[in-house]
Amino acid sequence: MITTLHDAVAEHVHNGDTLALEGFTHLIPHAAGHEIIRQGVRNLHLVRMTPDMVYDQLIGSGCVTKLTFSWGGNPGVGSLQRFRDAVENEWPCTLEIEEHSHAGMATRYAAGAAGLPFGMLRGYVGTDLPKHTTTIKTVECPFTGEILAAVPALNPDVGIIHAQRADLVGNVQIWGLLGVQKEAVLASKRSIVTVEEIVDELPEVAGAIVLPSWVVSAVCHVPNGAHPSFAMGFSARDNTFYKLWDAISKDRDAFTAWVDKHIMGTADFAEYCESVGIS
Amino acid sequence: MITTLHDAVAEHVHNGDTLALEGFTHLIPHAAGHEIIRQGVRNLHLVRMTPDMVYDQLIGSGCVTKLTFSWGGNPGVGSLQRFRDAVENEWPCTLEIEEHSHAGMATRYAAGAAGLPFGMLRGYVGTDLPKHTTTIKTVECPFTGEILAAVPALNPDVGIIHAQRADLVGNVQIWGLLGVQKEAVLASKRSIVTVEEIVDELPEVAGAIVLPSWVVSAVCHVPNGAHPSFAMGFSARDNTFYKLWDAISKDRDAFTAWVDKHIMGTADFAEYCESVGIS
Amino acid sequence: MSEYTTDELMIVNAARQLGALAVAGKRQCFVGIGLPSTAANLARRLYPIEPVLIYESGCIGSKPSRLPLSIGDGELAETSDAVVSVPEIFAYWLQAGRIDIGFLSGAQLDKFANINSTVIGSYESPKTRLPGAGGAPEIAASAGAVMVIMRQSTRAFVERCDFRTSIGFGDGKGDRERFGLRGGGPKWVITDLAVMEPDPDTCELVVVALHPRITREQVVAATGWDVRFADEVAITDEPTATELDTLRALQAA
Amino acid sequence: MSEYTTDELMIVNAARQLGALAVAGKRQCFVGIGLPSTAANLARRLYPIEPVLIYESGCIGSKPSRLPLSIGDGELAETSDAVVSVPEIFAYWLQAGRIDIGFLSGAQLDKFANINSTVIGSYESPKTRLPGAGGAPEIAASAGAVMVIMRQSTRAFVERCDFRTSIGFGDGKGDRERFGLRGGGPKWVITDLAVMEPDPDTCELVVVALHPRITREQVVAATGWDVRFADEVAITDEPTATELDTLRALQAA
Repeated sequence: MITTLHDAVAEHVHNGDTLALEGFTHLIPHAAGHEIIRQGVRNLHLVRMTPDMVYDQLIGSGCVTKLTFSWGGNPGVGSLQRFRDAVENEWPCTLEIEEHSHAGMATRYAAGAAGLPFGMLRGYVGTDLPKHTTTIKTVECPFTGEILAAVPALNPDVGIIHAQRADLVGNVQIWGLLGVQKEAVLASKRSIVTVEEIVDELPEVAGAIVLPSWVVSAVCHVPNGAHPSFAMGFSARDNTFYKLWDAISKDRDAFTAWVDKHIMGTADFAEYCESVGIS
Repeated sequence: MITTLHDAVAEHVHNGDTLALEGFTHLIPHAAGHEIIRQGVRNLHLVRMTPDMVYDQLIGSGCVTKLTFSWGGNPGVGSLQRFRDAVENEWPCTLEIEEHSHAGMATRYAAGAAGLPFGMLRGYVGTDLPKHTTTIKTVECPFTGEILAAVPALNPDVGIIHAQRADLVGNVQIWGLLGVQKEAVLASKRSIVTVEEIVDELPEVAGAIVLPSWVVSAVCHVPNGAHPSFAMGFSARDNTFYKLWDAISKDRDAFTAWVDKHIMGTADFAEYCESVGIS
Repeated sequence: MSEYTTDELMIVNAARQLGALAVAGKRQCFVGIGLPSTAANLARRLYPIEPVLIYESGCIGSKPSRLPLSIGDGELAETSDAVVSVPEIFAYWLQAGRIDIGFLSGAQLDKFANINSTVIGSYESPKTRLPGAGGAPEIAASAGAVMVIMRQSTRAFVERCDFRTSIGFGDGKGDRERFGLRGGGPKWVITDLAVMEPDPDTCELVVVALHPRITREQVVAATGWDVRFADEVAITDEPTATELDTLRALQAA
Repeated sequence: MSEYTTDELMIVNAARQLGALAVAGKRQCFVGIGLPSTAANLARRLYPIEPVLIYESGCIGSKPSRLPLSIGDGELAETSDAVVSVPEIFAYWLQAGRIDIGFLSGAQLDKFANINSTVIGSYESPKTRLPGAGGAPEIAASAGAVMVIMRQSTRAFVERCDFRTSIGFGDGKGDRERFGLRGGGPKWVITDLAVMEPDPDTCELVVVALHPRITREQVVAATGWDVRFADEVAITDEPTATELDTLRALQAA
């Protein structure tokens, strides 16, 4: 249950898996993404509403052959350079993309969490997305005859999130912006949660939800494991680092050198933090 | 926005309306139900997952011609006597019933809150419910071909709930067992919320949700307005009163005498409390 | 051996089964109020690995110090690992297949373990109007396995339910598969006289154990169908002093 | 009259519109990050009745003291009336029709106010891969009305979008109705040169106002279609010192 991030990734993440490292600007599991790069996992199908820096790193490192997403950018900064290079120039390899809207992706996760084969929404109508995305169909309301958009449930092999706390049993506590993380964990066959701290007992926190230990496969103690994203109550978003990433990721060699030095060249997230100079 | 329960009911509840007074053993809006009886509203279509004492009172008082529900009993005690008398003997009038399961009703409220015409679930299969309930149909998954149960959205004219707190603006705070109250309010065209207290600003409470004032039509200050149900943080469930109700409601005359004396014979909930001797 | 009631006997035997299941890793138990809740809370107190109690009111991992009168007692929310909305408990937790054991009771049970909690008599003009379905139909459909606890009588244990509120095995073997139900269906029916399990070949409930000093004749007399007995019918253990003391303390609390 | 940039001019004019809408009772505003968020937060500070800011990260009624760099900045959650999950914000709040104003921007806008934020060039081999749809398609479909804020240029204001990420009026009048969209669609396009609104008869965007000292020639030169002007073209008011000081203080915070 409670283990190291190295062992959790080694046990649960395999070549060819479909992974959802979720986080909606808040609580993005960067440390887990780095460990997946370190362990050289390949042919991954990554799923995420808002692929950002850590997905850029996984894509640029050649771990990813397919991406299912709804918004791929560097929030508040601009483009996701490695993602763009993969789509525009197939570097370092061809990246198949399956593109949805946020509402559609959220509906797909919720359907997956609920054990339904699909979800429906008022969406996509009049847009060009259905022309290019085969996982957008329609369903008719048996009562009103209305036509709604239908999207298939998402059920990743592994759901990976970062949270504030876990107790010794492995119950996970999350508060602040919750994004779609609960659904991502519940929709996935296996799940890994990195946490800021592990405590004897979870204190009450306003706005917090708890994921019982029995829906989580592994809990790993990784302080600041969301950096440069943040964990409300523990850290602030490192906006400077996001801006810095734009420069690092623009150039293939600069990117590769950065990954070699700071991720491949470090044993774990603690060493990574020293290496990039964050406390 | 913030008004008396008398005025809120007079303005928002009309003969022939579809009403959902929701509450899942916790936070049941008894005071609001009493005010509806006092104002002599008729031909109501009542909707609720768990119709209990207050629906028994509304039915026995002749306010109700249709009930849509999934479990009608006196929790922990037994039958709902007035409900049974209406169904078995059409007293005081014929009561049409539309019967679902909890999962189906919850799905219907959620669809209503989400602005969808219907909701779907894995349910009802192999039961006799679809033979008698016309609002249970099926829908086919356009991706897997699986057949799922489909139920129409619930969109009551008025959603009525009891909550712990509101602020001066009318933002409503609810914690503890949340039941389906949020969905009931969001699915309804209008809504009335009775609260234990009105404060300048809502303090943070673990496990609390907030309904913004702009999705609520009226907020009424009615301390203990859920009695004999309870409001976590303010009162405990009055189990004795639930047991007592069984005796009162068993006999038509005893029931009518009770309603005449304690509800029709009182001006508001405060007088009712004195009349029945609850603090 | 101390004195005990047949209800205590029934509850203790249900708790033993839940305890054995928890030890075997089947911990998540979706419990209705009344006998199921009492037995589940007894099991929590008696066995090294506690069942995880899940109530339809949205309580996950409840650890009540006293028995709740209703599924919504404050005690349940205050002692839970998590409290979620009612739509969520049914969609994300029950429907998604996270429940190992659905623990039900009812007014009528038939020989294929279908349950009636809707009406006695016809639906249109019922002799007795019962509370209705509640969460039972989807618990019976989706839980990994279902345990039923009911007092046995010819009125309650019938050839065919007046109304099928929750499906057991329908009209017999193969129906659950035909209906595409994901849950395993009823595995144990525990009464105040005996323990029944579905026959692997027919899915008809057969008596696999009798409680101490209960005769086959008593069971036959209390069953509304021509009840069959397994080749080997066990006798359940006497309730121990610990089991009875714990149960009584729980009910007194 | 103080100096100001064209971006400030654009933001101030958008804030004025939001302020007028809030006073008219259209308060619930679903805002994207960047220009929309800046204008919406400026309006919150300038007008007696504040717009209610709703962000797709699940924040309802946010009152940030400084401009968020991302829709997920902690500041947004900490200052909100309510924080809900992402599935909920789209299903219960946007899709259900609780949003008065959807406030969008994009990389391309065409003459029927359709927006492209997906690709420049072909989808299969794009010249430029943009971030993608995000929440925009459903905001454009479901919001009561849509306001667009974009810097005007022939690259951005095109005859037809390379990719239709979010629908305005499709191929013209009647398309929204044909598609069964519940929202009212784009009502205002505010640029650094002018204000455009859909022609009631054709739904094509026409210039209804010019910013101070901007000529029609400048607008024509910055528009990729044969842009038309309303019979009466107004001139927007100069930004006031209060508007500019408030905006600058907001951006400096």
